[in-house]
Amino acid sequence: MARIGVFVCHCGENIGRTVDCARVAGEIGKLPGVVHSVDYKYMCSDPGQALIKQAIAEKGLTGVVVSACSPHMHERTFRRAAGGAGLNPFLCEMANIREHCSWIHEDREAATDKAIDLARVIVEKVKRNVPLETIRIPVEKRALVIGGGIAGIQAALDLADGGAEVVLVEKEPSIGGHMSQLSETFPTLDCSQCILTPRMVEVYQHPRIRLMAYCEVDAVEGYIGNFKVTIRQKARSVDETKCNGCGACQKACVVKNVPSEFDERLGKRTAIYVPFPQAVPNIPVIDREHCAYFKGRARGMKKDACGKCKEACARGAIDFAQEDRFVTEKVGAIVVATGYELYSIGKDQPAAGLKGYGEYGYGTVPDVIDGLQFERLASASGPTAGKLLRPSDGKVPKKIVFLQCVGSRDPAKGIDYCSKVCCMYVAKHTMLYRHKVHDGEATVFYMDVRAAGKGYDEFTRRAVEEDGAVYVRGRVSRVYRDGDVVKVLGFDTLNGTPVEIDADMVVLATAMRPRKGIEKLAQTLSVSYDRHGFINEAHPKLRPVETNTAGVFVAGACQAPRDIPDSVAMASAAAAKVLGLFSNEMLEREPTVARVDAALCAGCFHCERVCPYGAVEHKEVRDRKGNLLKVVADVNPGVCQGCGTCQATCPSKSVELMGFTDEQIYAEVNALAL
Amino acid sequence: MRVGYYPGCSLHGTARELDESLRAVAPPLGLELVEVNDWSCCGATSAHATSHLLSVALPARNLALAEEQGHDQLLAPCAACYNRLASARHAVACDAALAETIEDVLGRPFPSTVAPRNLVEVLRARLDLLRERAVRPLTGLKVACYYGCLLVRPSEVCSFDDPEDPVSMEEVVTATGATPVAWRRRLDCCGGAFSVARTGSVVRLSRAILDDARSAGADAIAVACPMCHSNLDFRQKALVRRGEAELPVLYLSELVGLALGLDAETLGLGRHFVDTKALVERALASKPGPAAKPGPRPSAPAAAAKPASPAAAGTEAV
Amino acid sequence: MNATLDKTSFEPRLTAFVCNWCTYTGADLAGTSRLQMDANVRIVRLPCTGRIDPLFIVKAFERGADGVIVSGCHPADCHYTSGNYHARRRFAFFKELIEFLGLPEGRITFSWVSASEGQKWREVVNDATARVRALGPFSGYPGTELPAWPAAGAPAPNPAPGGGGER
Amino acid sequence: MKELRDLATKLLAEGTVNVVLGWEEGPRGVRPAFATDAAAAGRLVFDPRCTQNLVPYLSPRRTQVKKLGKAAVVVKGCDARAVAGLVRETQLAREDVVVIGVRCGGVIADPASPEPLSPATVADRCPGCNSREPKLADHTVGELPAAPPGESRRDVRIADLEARTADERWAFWQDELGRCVRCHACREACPMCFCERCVADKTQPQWVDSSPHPRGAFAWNVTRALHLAGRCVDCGECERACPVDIPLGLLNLKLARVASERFGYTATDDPAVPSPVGSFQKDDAQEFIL
Repeated sequence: MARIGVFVCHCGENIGRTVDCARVAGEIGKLPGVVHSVDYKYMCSDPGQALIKQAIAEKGLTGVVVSACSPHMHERTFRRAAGGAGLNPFLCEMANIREHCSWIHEDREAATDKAIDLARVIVEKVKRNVPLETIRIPVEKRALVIGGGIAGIQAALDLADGGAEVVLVEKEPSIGGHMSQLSETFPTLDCSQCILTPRMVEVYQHPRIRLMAYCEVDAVEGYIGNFKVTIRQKARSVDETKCNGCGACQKACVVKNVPSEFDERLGKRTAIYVPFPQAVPNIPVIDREHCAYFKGRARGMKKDACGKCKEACARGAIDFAQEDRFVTEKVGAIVVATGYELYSIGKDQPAAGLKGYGEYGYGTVPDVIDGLQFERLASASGPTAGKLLRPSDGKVPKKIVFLQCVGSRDPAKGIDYCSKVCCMYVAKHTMLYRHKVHDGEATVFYMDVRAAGKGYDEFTRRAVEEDGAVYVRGRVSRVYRDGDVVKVLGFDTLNGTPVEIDADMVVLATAMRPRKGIEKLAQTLSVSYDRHGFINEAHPKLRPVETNTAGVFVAGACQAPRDIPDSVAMASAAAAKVLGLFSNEMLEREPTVARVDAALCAGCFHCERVCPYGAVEHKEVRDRKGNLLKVVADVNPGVCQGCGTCQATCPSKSVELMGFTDEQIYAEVNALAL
Repeated sequence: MRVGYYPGCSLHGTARELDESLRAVAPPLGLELVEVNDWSCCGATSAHATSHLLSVALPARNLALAEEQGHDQLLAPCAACYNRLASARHAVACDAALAETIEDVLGRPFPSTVAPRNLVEVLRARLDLLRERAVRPLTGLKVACYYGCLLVRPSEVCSFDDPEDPVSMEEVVTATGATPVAWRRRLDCCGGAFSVARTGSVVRLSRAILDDARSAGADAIAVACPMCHSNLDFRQKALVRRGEAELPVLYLSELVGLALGLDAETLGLGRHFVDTKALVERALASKPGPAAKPGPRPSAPAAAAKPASPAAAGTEAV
Repeated sequence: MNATLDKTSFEPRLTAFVCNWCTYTGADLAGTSRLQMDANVRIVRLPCTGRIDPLFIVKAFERGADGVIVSGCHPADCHYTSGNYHARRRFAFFKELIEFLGLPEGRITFSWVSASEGQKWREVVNDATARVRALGPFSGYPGTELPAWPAAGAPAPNPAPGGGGER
Repeated sequence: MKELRDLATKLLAEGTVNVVLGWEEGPRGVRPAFATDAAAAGRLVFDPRCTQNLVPYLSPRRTQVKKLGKAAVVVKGCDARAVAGLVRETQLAREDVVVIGVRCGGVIADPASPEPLSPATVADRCPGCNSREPKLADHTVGELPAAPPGESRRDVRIADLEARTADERWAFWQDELGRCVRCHACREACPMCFCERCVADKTQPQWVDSSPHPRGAFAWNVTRALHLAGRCVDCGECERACPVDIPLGLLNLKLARVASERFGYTATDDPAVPSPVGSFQKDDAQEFIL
């Protein structure tokens, strides 16, 4: 027999003024199973809580109902009090007769009637509550950081400095990301490599960071605190343990004309290469697509077509037979920092719904380049050693036209968002250009100049006022080669006149998009992403670096277009969140999770399809002899967040959400019967 | 394939060669053109300048007729007609109140199920047949494909190709064996209906187009609009400067017809102001292409062999 | 609109199934803002609209409710990311079905009320109450006249926690 | 017919399957056959009397059938959707069943009736059927017969009901559903009702009253229709099984229309097409939500 104690709170005058608390306590006291029913001025006060503890001890209560304010206010308080008296905390519930009753009604009789109803509903629920144990999950205090750009580097360093072990996975041969390609950075014009390379080295040398370059995340299992990650180590064809990065192999390589990815195809590299001299780790990779040895192999040649690098390597580090290897790492948290790539300008688009700007001549007119290519042209480590020379004939361009919002903010092209960084880097480009070509003319076509940020607007003003960039508000309709010049046809919407410019070079500030393949990674991690592929944060304002999957965090431009300061701030925030998680030995979770009755489950897996968290797993049911009887659903309590969508979807009600079971709700509805 | 055919006023007047050439190329391309009974003017350039309702109601009427006569698509070879039909359909689709008004005005239901198609779109959809039956590929002929302003814009109405960088005409020209040239003014305005009212503007605009096509090395300009054709062909005497050679301006269907082995007369090539004879002779001189094999159209080789006679192909086609 | 205006008028009883994170919190906000509203609605708190089974609504009517309110987070606001999207499909089927079965319009109110929409919650409550009051008691619901359970104030005696349903 | 029998015989002889589920001549018209040998395979028939959907026998809960071993099943186009439904909801692995499709020209509503197929006897779902040749089949036999005769009255009946006032509809359905005796034959005949324990049989708590008074009957029929929303394969078995002739098909059809109009889903024999249960679009219509 249930022994329920009911405690009706006056909340000073807050409830008592409108609700006759004594009558509530009296009426509820008549209910079967209620052995104790009292009212008191302030239930949340110490004496109030003492009343509860005393009653539990003296009357042997099996459930407690506190009829007071909203459970959002004090459920924790009263559950703790009940727990303190030896009652399972989840046998204590609240009836909300303040926010939902006394504060919103004036008629004392009606309000009191309603308060009685509300209390009775919860009494009937509590009669069917069962003791629940808080779920405790051990935490693996290692973190996985995916992506070795500036966001990933920052997150890894903050985590490692905070005492956590870190596995940093980068799919390129070197960490550094796009930031390592930049010449100088806004709004201070400090050299990108100068501020980045020390951090890259720090990552390499940090005792708590395991750097895994040229690797990719292949599979992720598990849940917060307990992820098991399978990482693919792509074959470098170079033994990392033997190589000392002397570079002799690259000098010996016979293939020297591979377009360099790092130089955005404006420069060349060898088939065995490190992406750039400051690469970390400084260990080369053989590009098997271009390597003469592997091409010979692919053609079926018996003799080795080449082996110059192997001959040149004094340490015998070249290993043509190397294959992809798989490594498993156990981690407690994951930071996704896969960054961005530039929108494709031409006809070939990576995703349905995106359209290019064929009319801008990118890819057909050599002197039409994108922003990252301009960075390489302006970079001291770039293909022109920092001299600004145009790709077609190597002449110094005297007139450059910059086009902003190529792709961005253009729903007709499939991208309606603002890429955020282009206004700033275009202003930077005009300045870099003028600093290198003093008589150069820079013209910028823009829609708006969005320079919100510390020192940002001042920076764009400087481009105009000190470095003489001409800003034309309007769009460009066509860019084509006309003899020696690149013709730009546009429209000045402030003057209302067409503009025609004979430029030497055109730079397109193309939109930022998430990295190719991010959808697959997001699915692997079961985090959600928007229609562009950007990872969704758990809450746009209050939980900006968490995802909807507990234990998976996000930093940098894979969440939305971000500049360097934003990415770094996000990375540090994500690291702080992970360190906060790691500060617990065990994770405590509310036990309001779903449980499957394997005997009743028919295995239709509608629950799996509706679960927002991927918490539903498949479980085999076997008889004593080990014969497979059926495969049923099983909820992983570490992953389940307790929404209960599975239960409402389950046709046979074979899954129950603890704390909100069908019996409890049935009893609540029943208690409202006339 | 059976397609509703809406010639519009031009194709019965100044653009007869477009009508003739289109009717000639239709059978070999597997098209059955069924002229919509009782069609009326689409309103063209004048209606939308005077009454929005009229500019929607006139095309809507023709679409409704096509619907009643069992068509699901309606070919309007004139770019202006196509644009009006498509615009009207779009306007009605976006505005429920207007849709009701239009049904009142028409006195008949307008379910708007008929899709307007333009010349380029229809030809592009038959590329496989064209390649197969192009017995006289126009190898070596350099063609500037001129879209004008009405064919691909506005993009939400004419969604069949990229509004700023279309490729469909080039695809058709490539299928005829000719080579499309890269040039810039393929989407510029020729001056359109201001031909008479502001001839000076038209001359300036059309001359720029002509100059650009010529400097790109084109032997001919391909068009898909009677208005463009009129400005570039009929006015060309006024456009060219002393000593400059004239540039033949052909309807896309005429080029397709030549490639299919049809003769010049059938295609209406004699109706042009700029002489097309040299161009035609060049085309006829080209060797029968690899596609000239015994196929479903036995008259084709005969046409290629005896180009001067009124070819069986032409007769059969009309 | 105001329950206290006419004491003699029929006072309907409405059961509200709401999600914990948006509507329940929005109703809390209505309370903290002291927004006065009709006293005819009894809230049953659930974690998410995704947890709300049409059977709850059927049962509420069987037990004599004159009207039902279902409310949760707006699309894209779900605390659990997508529970409300699944609920929306379920409710769409249910709503169309009961409409086809002829259940009087206005007995069931579906709404999205966010945690910040205390004002909207008041409107939902008052409007739903007014609609149901105008419709009168839902005595036409099959079986409501059957004495299968005790009258109000003395619900089914249910001895043990974790015990069965009524009986 | 010979083609079907030869195929069944061959499948059995080769050992590809242990049993072929089909139809055979019985004392009162055709009946389900579980052919395990050549003799039985030689008795298989297919004609317009083969109204019954045999796919419910493939439910993993039908242990007697399961014991017979690997099965081949003869399906009409409509039945094939049920196979797809079971595959979609992991009740059946596609490779565990051999599907023999029969090209169908419509079946008669009452298979026990001696009348031939005619506009008067045709099952209501057949006229206008667009899946007379199953796509989900390992083998397809027979020539495609002429299209089913007559016209379907289902659309008219739904339109007629929708045109009435809510009160009239309420009265209509209270009358129809009031006849329900809670025999659950509709459930047993349904290929998609494969739960281990139906929610209607759940007693703690008892969501659906078990007695056949109007309250339980209403709750049961609402629940049945909802649980099949977006899952019903439109094979007509529930309505055929109903001993008191409740037009259950109308409820199913109504919800099938909702699935189609709101969620773009139509019952299909392609198991790869996800059902609207368990999926959503962010912009699903929500005009009914304030």
